Amino acid sequence: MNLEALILLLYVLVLGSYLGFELIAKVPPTLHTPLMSGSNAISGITIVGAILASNELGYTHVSKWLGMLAIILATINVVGGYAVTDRMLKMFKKK
Amino acid sequence: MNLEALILLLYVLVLGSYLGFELIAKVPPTLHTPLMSGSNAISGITIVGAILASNELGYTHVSKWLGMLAIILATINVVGGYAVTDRMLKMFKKK
Amino acid sequence: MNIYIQFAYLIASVLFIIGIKKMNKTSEARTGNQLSAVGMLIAILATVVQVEVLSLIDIFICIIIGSAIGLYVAYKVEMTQMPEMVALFNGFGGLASVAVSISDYWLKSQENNFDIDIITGVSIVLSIFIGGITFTGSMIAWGKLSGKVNGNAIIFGGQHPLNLLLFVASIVASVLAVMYQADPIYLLILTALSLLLGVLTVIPIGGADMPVVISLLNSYSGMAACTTGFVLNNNVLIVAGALVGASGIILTNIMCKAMNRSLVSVLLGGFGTTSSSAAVEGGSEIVVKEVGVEEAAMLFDSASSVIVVPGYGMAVAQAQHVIRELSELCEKRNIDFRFAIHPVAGRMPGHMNVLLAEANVPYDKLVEMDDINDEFSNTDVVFIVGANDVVNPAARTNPQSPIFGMPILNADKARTVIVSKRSMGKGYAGVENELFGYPNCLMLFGDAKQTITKLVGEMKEM
Amino acid sequence: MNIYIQFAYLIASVLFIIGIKKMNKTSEARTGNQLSAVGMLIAILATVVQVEVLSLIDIFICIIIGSAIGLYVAYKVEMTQMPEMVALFNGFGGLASVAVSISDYWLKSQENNFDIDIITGVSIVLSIFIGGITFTGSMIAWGKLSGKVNGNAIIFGGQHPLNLLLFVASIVASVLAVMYQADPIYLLILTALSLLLGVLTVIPIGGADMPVVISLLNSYSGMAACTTGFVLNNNVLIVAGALVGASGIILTNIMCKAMNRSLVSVLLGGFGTTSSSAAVEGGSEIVVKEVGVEEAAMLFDSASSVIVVPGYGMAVAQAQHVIRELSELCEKRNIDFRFAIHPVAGRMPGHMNVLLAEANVPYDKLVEMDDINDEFSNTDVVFIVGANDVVNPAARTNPQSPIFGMPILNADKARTVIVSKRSMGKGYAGVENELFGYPNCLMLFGDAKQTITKLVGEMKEM
Amino acid sequence: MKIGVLKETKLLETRVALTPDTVKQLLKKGFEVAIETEAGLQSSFSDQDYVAAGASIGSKTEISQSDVVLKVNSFTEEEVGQLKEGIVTISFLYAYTIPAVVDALKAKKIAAFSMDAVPRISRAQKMDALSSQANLAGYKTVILGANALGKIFPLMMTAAGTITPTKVLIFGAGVAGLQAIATAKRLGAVVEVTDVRPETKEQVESLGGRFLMVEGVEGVKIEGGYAKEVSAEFLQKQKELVESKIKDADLVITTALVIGKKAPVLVSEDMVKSMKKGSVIVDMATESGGNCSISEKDKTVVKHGVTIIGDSNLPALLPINASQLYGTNIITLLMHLADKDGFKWDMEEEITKGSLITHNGELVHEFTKSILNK
Amino acid sequence: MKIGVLKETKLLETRVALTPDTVKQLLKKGFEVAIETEAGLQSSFSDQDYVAAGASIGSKTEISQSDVVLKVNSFTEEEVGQLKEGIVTISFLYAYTIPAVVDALKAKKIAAFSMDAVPRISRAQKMDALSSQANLAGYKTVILGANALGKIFPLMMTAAGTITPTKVLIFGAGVAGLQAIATAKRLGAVVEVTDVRPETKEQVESLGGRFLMVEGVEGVKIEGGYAKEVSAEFLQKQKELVESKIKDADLVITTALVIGKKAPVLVSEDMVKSMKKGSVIVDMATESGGNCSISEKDKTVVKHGVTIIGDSNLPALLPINASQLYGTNIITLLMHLADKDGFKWDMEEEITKGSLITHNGELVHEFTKSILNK
Ligand SMILES: NC(=O)c1ccc[n+]([C@@H]2O[C@H](COP(=O)([O-])OP(=O)(O)OC[C@H]3O[C@@H](n4cnc5c(N)ncnc54)[C@H](OP(=O)(O)O)[C@@H]3O)[C@@H](O)[C@H]2O)c1
Ligand SMILES: NC(=O)c1ccc[n+]([C@@H]2O[C@H](COP(=O)([O-])OP(=O)(O)OC[C@H]3O[C@@H](n4cnc5c(N)ncnc54)[C@H](OP(=O)(O)O)[C@@H]3O)[C@@H](O)[C@H]2O)c1
Ligand SMILES: NC(=O)c1ccc[n+]([C@@H]2O[C@H](COP(=O)([O-])OP(=O)(O)OC[C@H]3O[C@@H](n4cnc5c(N)ncnc54)[C@H](O)[C@@H]3O)[C@@H](O)[C@H]2O)c1
Ligand SMILES: NC(=O)c1ccc[n+]([C@@H]2O[C@H](COP(=O)([O-])OP(=O)(O)OC[C@H]3O[C@@H](n4cnc5c(N)ncnc54)[C@H](O)[C@@H]3O)[C@@H](O)[C@H]2O)c1
Repeated sequence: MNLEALILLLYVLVLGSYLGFELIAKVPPTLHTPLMSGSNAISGITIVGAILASNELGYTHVSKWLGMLAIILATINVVGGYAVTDRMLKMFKKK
Repeated sequence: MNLEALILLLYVLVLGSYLGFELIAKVPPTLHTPLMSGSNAISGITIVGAILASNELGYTHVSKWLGMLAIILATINVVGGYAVTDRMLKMFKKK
Repeated sequence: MNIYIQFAYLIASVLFIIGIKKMNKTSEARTGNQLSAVGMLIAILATVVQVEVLSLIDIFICIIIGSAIGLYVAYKVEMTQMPEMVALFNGFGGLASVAVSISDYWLKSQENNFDIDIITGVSIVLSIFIGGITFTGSMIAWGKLSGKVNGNAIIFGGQHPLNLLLFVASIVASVLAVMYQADPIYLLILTALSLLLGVLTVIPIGGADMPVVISLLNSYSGMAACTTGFVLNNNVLIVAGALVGASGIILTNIMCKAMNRSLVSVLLGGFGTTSSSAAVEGGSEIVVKEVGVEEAAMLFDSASSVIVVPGYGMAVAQAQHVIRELSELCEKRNIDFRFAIHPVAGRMPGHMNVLLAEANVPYDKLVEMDDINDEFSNTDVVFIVGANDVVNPAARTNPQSPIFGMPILNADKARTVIVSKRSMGKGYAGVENELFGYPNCLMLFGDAKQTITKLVGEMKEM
Repeated sequence: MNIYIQFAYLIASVLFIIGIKKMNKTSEARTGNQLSAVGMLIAILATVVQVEVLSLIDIFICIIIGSAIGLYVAYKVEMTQMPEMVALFNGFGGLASVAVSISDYWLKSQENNFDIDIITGVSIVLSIFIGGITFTGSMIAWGKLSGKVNGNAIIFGGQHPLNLLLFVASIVASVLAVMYQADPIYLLILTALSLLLGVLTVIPIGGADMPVVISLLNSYSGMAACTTGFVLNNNVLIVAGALVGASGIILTNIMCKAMNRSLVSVLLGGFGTTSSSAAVEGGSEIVVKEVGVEEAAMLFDSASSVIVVPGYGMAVAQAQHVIRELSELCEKRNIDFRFAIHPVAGRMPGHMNVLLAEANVPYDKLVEMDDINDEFSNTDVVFIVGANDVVNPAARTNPQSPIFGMPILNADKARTVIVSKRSMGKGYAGVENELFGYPNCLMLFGDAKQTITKLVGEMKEM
Repeated sequence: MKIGVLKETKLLETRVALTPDTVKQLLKKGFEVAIETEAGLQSSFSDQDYVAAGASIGSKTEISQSDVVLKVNSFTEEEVGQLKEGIVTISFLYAYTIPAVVDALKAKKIAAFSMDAVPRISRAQKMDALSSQANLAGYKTVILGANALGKIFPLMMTAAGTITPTKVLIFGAGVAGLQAIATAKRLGAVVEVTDVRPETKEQVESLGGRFLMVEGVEGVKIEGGYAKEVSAEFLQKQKELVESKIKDADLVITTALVIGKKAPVLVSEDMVKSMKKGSVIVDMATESGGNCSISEKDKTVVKHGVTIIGDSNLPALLPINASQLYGTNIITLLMHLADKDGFKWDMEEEITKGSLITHNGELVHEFTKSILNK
Repeated sequence: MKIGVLKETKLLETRVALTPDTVKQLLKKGFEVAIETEAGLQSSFSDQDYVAAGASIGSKTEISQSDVVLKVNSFTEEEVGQLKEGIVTISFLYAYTIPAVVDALKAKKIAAFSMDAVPRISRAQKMDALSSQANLAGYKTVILGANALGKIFPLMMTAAGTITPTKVLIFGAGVAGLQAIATAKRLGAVVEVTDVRPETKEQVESLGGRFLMVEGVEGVKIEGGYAKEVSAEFLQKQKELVESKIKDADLVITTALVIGKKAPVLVSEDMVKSMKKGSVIVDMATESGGNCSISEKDKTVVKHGVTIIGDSNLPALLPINASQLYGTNIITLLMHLADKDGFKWDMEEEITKGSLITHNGELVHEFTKSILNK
C-alpha cells in the first residue's frame, strides 16, 4: 500500500469513526441490545474480505480454506445478526 | 485525476457531508448567526488552493495574479470570519 | 505529496469537525471557533511550507493585506451589522474559489497546454459556477442589509423564466467549456452568467429574509470550496467544504423553520415577496418592529432587571405558570425580576393576583403601580404579557382618548419593551396603543403561553 | 478495481450509516436495521461479481451454510437469550477477521513469497490480535450467559500482571511477525496469545456485567473488520468497521453509565469484582439501576401510556408545576398520561390533590387507586415521583413488614418503572422498598423538581 | 373645607365612609375631617384610631353641619333634615328609588353626589364603588356558601374514600360573578357559569371556570358593557340548559343585578326542588327582589332541603376591606371634584355630570329624572 | 348478622354512622342493616335513601337489639341500658373519659370497640376515623375563620387600593393543622405555623406554609408520631416566638390536641389582647379544654375585640362528607373484625387488641385501664 492511499484511507477511517461517535448520541436503554446486535451484524462486513480471500483457485491452498471458513463465520454473523435484531425490534412496534 | 482517487475523494465527500448534517442537529437559534459566521470562515479554506495557485513564478502569468487575488479574498474571509465570530461569541460569556 | 503535510491536513479537518460540533452549545461555542481557527492555521502553514521560496514573499504580502482588511472590518463593524459582514466575507470566499479555479484552468490549459481530464474539468466549471453565484449573491445581500441597495424585494415580470434561461445557458456553457478546453471564452461566459444569476436570485428577496439567504449562500461557498478541492485533488478542501456545505443546508433549513418559510421557496429564489412584519390583522396603522423568540431570549439573558406587566391576555392564554417559570429562570441568573400589577389589569379586580397566586408567584414579587412606576426608567427589559390599555401612553398624552386620565404603568420608559400578544388587536377600551410603535418596543407576536414556553426553552439553552 | 463496484461499496457504507442513525429511535429502529441489511447485501453482491467464476460455487456453499446456521440460531433462540446470541455471532465475526488476515498473509507471504509492505503488515497483525481477542472473549461471554461457563467472576492472584505480560508478548510477536514475514511462526504465536488474552480478560468479569463486555467486544470486532479493510485496501470494510468500532465504544460508555461503571475499568478488564451500584447513602442493600435524564426522556417519548405516582417527595420538592408541564408535553405527543393517587400519599389526606390542583392538573386526570390498579400492567412507563411506601410491594408480600396489609399501587407491574427521588432514603414507614431493585425499575436520582425540569427540557429537544 | 362622616344607620350595615388611612390622605390635601362617634367601630376602627389619624370626633348634629358630608348608604329623610342647607353630600343614593329623599335634598339645596352614578369610564375606575364593593361581595358569596354547605369544596382522595369536588353554578359573570368564580376555583370546586353576554365566556375561562354556552341563538344586545335587551328565545334556551345543570350543583350563586330594574328571576322554585338535599343557594340580588324566586332578603332559609342565603348587603360582611376600598373611592371622587378651598363645579365634566343628582334645589341628573318623572 | 345504626343524640351532632353507600357495601358482604328513623336526616340522607339502599328502618328500641350497633359518638349510659346483652358496639368512645359508661358496658357484657383507639398503623389507615374527621375539621376551621373575618384572604391589587393578604397563624401541624394550612393557602392567605415536632417543618413547607422554627433548643421527644414530652425551655422559646407573630395575625387557628390529656394552652388572654381588633381565633380543642384560655366551648364570643370561635364538633358542620368518611372507616373495621357469620375474636391481632375496650364483662384495653385504674 502506498502512502497516498494510506492517507485517503485514514481520512475515511477518521471520518467514519467520528460519524460513529456522533450517531450514537442518545440511545434509549431499550434500544441498547438491538443496537449492539445490529451493529454487530454490520461488523460481519468482513464477509467481503472473506469472499475475496477465498477467491483462490486451488483447494490445496491454506488461504482458500481459511477464506471459506471466514465466509461461513462471517455469514453466520451477518445473517444471524440481522435476523435476531429484526426479531427484537419487531417487539417495539407501537400498539 | 484517476478513478480510484476519485472514489476515495467521493468517500471523503460523502462522509464529510454526512458529518456536516449530523453535527448541526440542534443549534439553539441564538447560535445561528455565529455558527453561520464560523462555518463561513471555514469555507475560506479555499486559501489553501489559492496559495497553491499563486505558487507560480512569473508575474506575467494570469494564474499568478488570479491566485494572489484569491489569497487576499480568502484571507479576508478567513481572518474576518473568525474574528467576527469570536466577537459575537464573546458576548455570550456569562456575567 | 509529503505525508506530513497530508497528516497536517487531516488534523485540520478534524479540528474543523470538532469546531463545528462545539459551536452547537453556547458554553463551548467560542472554544469551538478557536479550534477551527487553529485548524485553519495548520492547513495554511502546511500549504505554505510546500510552496517555492520565491513565491513566499508574494503570498505573505497577500495574506497580510487580506488579514489587515479582514481584521479591520471585523473589529470596526457594529454588533448590529453582523449579518451583513458575514455576507461580505462569504462573497469574498466565493470569489476566491472562482479565482483559484480559473487560475488552475489557465495554468494548465492556456499556459501549459495540458489536457484537463474530465473529472477536473467538471470540478472547475462547478467551482466557478457556484463560486460566482455565491459572490454576487452575497454582495447583493450585503448591500440590502447595509442599505446600499434597496432593501425591498425587487420584483419584475418574467423573473423566474429568465433565471431558468440563465441556468440552462450556464449548463450549456459548462459543457462547452469542458469539451473545448482550449478556448477560454466558454469559461468566461460561464463566469459572467454565474455572476448575473447570483444577482438575479437575491434581488427579489426582501430584506427581512436575508439571514436565510446568507445562510444558504454560506452553504454554497462551502460547496464551491469542496469542488475546488476536487480541482486541486486536495482532501482538506473537500472535507472542510463538505462540512460547510452540508451544515449550511441544515442550518438554512432550521432558520427557515424558525421563520416559517419553506426551503424550496428559498432555493428557487424570490420567496417572501413582501416583508411580512407589519401585522395587518388588527388593521393597525402603527408600524411595529417584530422580535423573534431567540432574540427576546437574548435580551432577557443580558438584562439585569426585568419587570413583567401582565394583562388580560395572560389570563386568556393561561400563561401564568410559564411566566413563573421564566421568573425562576431569570432569578437563577441573578436577574432582578418583578411583576408590575396595574389595578385594573384583567377583567375583574385582583384578576392578576388570582392567577399569579395560582402559579405560586410569591406575593413580594408583585408590586403596585404607584410603587413601581418610577422604576421603569431604570429597568432593562419590560415584558408586557397580554396587557394593552394599562400601558397605553395615550392615557397620559391624548386628551381625546377614552382612557385619558387613567393612571397607567410607565412601561414605555424602560430601555427595552417586549410585548407578547397575538396580533395588533386592541384592548378592552378599543383604542390603538402607540407604545407598540415606539423605537424601544419590540413585538413578540403569538399566543402568550406558546411564545413564552418557547422563550423559556430558548433561555434554558443559553 | 471496477468503479461500479466501488460505487456499490460507497452506497453500502451510506446505508450502514443511515441504518445506525435510525436505530437511535424506537419508531425507526426496524427500518434502520433493514436498510443496513440491504447495504450488506449490496456489499456482498458487489464483491461476488468480481470473484472468479470457478470460486463462485465454493463461496455460495459457504454462504448457504453460514446463512442456514445463522437463521436457525436466530429464530430458534428464546427472546431472553438475546445477549448471548449477540456474543456468539460477534465471536464468529472476530474469528472471520482473523481467518481473512491469516489467509491474506499466507497467500502473499507463504504461497507467493511477496514482500508485504509495512502498512499492510501492521494491519494484518492488528486484525489478528483484535479479532482473536474478540473471538475467545465473546465465546467466554456467551458461555457465561448461557450457563455453559461459570457465570461468576473468576478471580485468581496475579491476573493483572499476567494479562500485562501477555499483552507485551503480543506486541513483541507482532513486531517480529512484521519484521520476519517469511516465518509464519510469529503470526501463529500472536494468534495464540490473542486467543488466550480474550479468555483471560473476560473470565474475571461477573455475569451481570456481561452486556457491557459484549458491547465492548462488539466494538472490537468492528475494529478488527476495519483493520482487515486496511489489509485488503477496501473502503467499505474501513467505513463499516470504523462505524461499528466507534459507535460500539460510545454505546459501551452509555451502558456503563447506566450501570454506574467506569469505562476505564472495563477496558482494563476485571472491573466490577463486586457489583458496585448499590446506593450506600441510605444504607440500602438493594442493588438498583440508575437512569439518566436523557434516557428517561427517551423512555417517555417512546411510551404510549404513562402513569405518574406522586408522593410526599413531590410535595417536598414542590415539583407539581413541572409535572403538569411534563403531562402537557406528553399529551401533545398523544401519550396517555394519568396520575394515580394513593389515598395516603403525602402527609395529610388529600395532600396530592391540593398540590396538583394548585398546579392546574385537571381533576379527570387523577385516578383513584382502586380504579387504576389493574391498569398498571398495560402501562409502558410508571413514573414514581417522591413516593415510596405507597408503592412498596412488601405491603403485599412481606407479612413481617410494618406496612403489610396496606393497599398499594401496583406500580411494579408496569413495563418500566422510573423513580424520581434524591437517594435511597426511606419513606414515612421507614422500610426498605425492594421495588427499586426490580429488573424493570430505573432510579432517576436527584431532587424531583430539578430532575423533572431537566427531563422536560430534554423532551422538548426531541 | 370641613369633611364630615356620619355613622351608618341602616340595619346590618358595618361599613364606614372613611378609614383612618383615607382620613390621613384628606388631611394631607388640606381638608379638615370630623367623624361621628363610633362611626368606625363595626369596621374595627375606634375613635382613637381616627383621632390618631388627625380627625376630630363629633356628634351626629355636629357632623351634619360640615361642608361636605360623607356616607356609605343613602341619606334618610331624617338625616337630610339635620344637614346644614346648601352643603355637599357624597354617598350611594340610588336616587331613582327614593323620591322622597330627593325632594328633601332639593328642598335643602344640597348638592348630592351619588357613588352609584359615577360613570364607569376608564379614568373613573378609582372612584367606582360599585365595582369595589361587588368584588368583595363576589368573594363573600363563596365563603358564605362554603360555610353553609355540608361538604368540602376540593376533590380529596383519602384512605377513607374519595370526596368528589363541589360543583358550583354561578349566574352572571360581572364583577362579583368573576370574583366568585376565582374564589370557588381556588378552594377547589368545579365551577360552571352562565351569563347572557357572550364576551364573558373568555373571561370566565380565563379564571378556570366552564362557561355554559347557549348554542344557536343570538339576541343579546350589549350597551356600555351591560346587557340591555335579551331575546325571549335566548332566555328560554338558557333556562333549559341551566335546568339540566342545576340538578348536580351543590352550590348555586346568583349575581345578576340589572341596575335600575327588578333583578331577573333565574332560579325558579321548581329548579330549587330539583336540587339535591343539602345544597346551598346564595342569592346576591335579594336587595332588588332576588334572582331566586323563593329567597328571602337578609335571611337564611331552608326550603325543599336547600339552604337559601339572602344576605342583601354582602360587603358589610367584610367591613374592614369594604370600608378601605369605599374610602378610597369616595376621597378620589371628592378630590376630583374639589380642593381644600372649594368645589370646582365644572358642570360639563363627565364625572361631575354623571354623579351629581341634585344641585341648587334642582334634580339635575338625567337618568334619575327620566325614571322619577315617569 | 344484623347491624344497627342508632341516631346520634349528642347536641349539635349531625353525622350518622352509615351512609346509604356504606350500607350497600355491607349488604354486599351478606350483613343485614337496620337504621334508626331519621338517623341520616341531618346528613341529608332520608329514610327513603336508606331503604333504597337496602336497609330497614326501625325505632331506637328495635335497633338496640341488633347484633352489632354502630354510632358516631360514644354511647350514653341510658343508651347502653337499652342495648341487648352481649352484643358488639363500634363508635368513638374515648373510654378513659367516661368510666360510668364503661362500667355499664361491662355490666351488659358488651364487646365495645372504640374508633379512636384503632392503632394508627399503616394497614389500619382506612379505619382511621380520627384522621378522616380531623382532616375535615382542619378544612372547616379555615372556612369558619374566613366567614367570621371582616377581610378577604388573598392579596388583591385593585383600582381602589391594594388589599393585603390575610395572615393566618396555625398552631399544630397534625392532620387537621396541615389541611388548614392547605385550605388557607388556597384561599390566598399568608400562613405561618408552629408545632413542637421538628419534622413537621418539611410537611408545612410542602404545603406552602412558613414554619416558625424555634431555634437553638431541643427537648421534644417523639413517640409513635406524637409529641410525648416537650421541655419547658422549648415551650418558653416557642411562646416568645409566637407572641411576636400573633400581633400581626388576622386569623389564628389552634389544632393542638394531645390525646388523653387536657389540651395545652397555647394562646393566653394576654396574647388575645395583643391582637388586632377584628381578628379571629378558631380553637379546635374546646372539647378538651381549649388551646385558647378564653375560648368557650360551642360558642362564638367576642373578647378584647377578637372573635373567638369554639365549635367543638367541627366535622359535624360537614355532615355529608364526615358521615361518608366515617362510614367507610367503620365498615372497614367491622369487615376486618367480622364476616356475615360472626366475629373472629382474634385477640392477639393488633387492631382488635388496640380497639377493643370491653369484652365479656371485662375492661380489656390496656391504655384505658391505665388511666381509669389510676
Ligand atoms: N380589572 C377590572 O376590574 C376591569 C373590569 C372591567 C374592565 N377593565 C378594563 O380592562 C382593561 C384591562 O387592561 P389590560 O391591559 O389588562 O387588557 P386589555 O387592554 O384588554 O388588553 C388585553 C390584550 O391581551 C391580548 N391578548 C388576548 N389574548 C391573548 C393571548 N392568548 N396571548 C397574548 N395576548 C393576548 C389582546 O391583544 P391581541 O388580541 O392582539 O392578542 C389584548 O390587546 C382596562 O381597559 C380596564 O379598564 C378592567
Ligand atoms: N396521607 C396521609 O394522610 C398520611 C398521614 C400520615 C402519614 N402518612 C404516611 O406517609 C406515607 C406516604 O407515602 P409516600 O409514598 O407519599 O411518601 P413516603 O413513603 O414518605 O416517601 C417519600 C419519598 O420521597 C422522597 N423525597 C423526599 N424529598 C424529595 C425531593 N425533594 N425530591 C424527590 N424525592 C424526594 C424520599 O426519598 P429520598 O429521601 O431518597 O428523596 C421518600 O422516600 C405513607 O407511609 C403513609 O402511611 C400519610
Ligand atoms: N370602567 C370599567 O372598565 C368597568 C368597571 C366595572 C365594571 N365594568 C363592566 O360593567 C359590566 C357589568 O358589571 P357588573 O358587575 O356591575 O354587572 P351587573 O351586576 O350589572 O350584572 C352581573 C352579570 O349578570 C349578567 N346577567 C344579566 N342578566 C342575566 C341572565 N338572565 N342570566 C345570566 N346572567 C345575567 C350580566 O350580564 C352581568 O355579567 C361588566 O361588563 C363589567 O366588565 C366596567
Ligand atoms: N397511620 C398513619 O400513618 C397516620 C395517620 C394519621 C396521623 N398520623 C400521624 O399522627 C400524628 C398526630 O396527628 P394528629 O392530627 O392526630 O395530631 P394531634 O391532633 O394529636 O395534634 C395536632 C398537632 O399539634 C401539635 N402540638 C402539640 N402540642 C403543641 C404545642 N405546644 N405547640 C404547637 N403544636 C403542638 C402536635 O405536634 C401535632 O402536630 C402526626 O404525626 C400524623 O402524621 C399517622
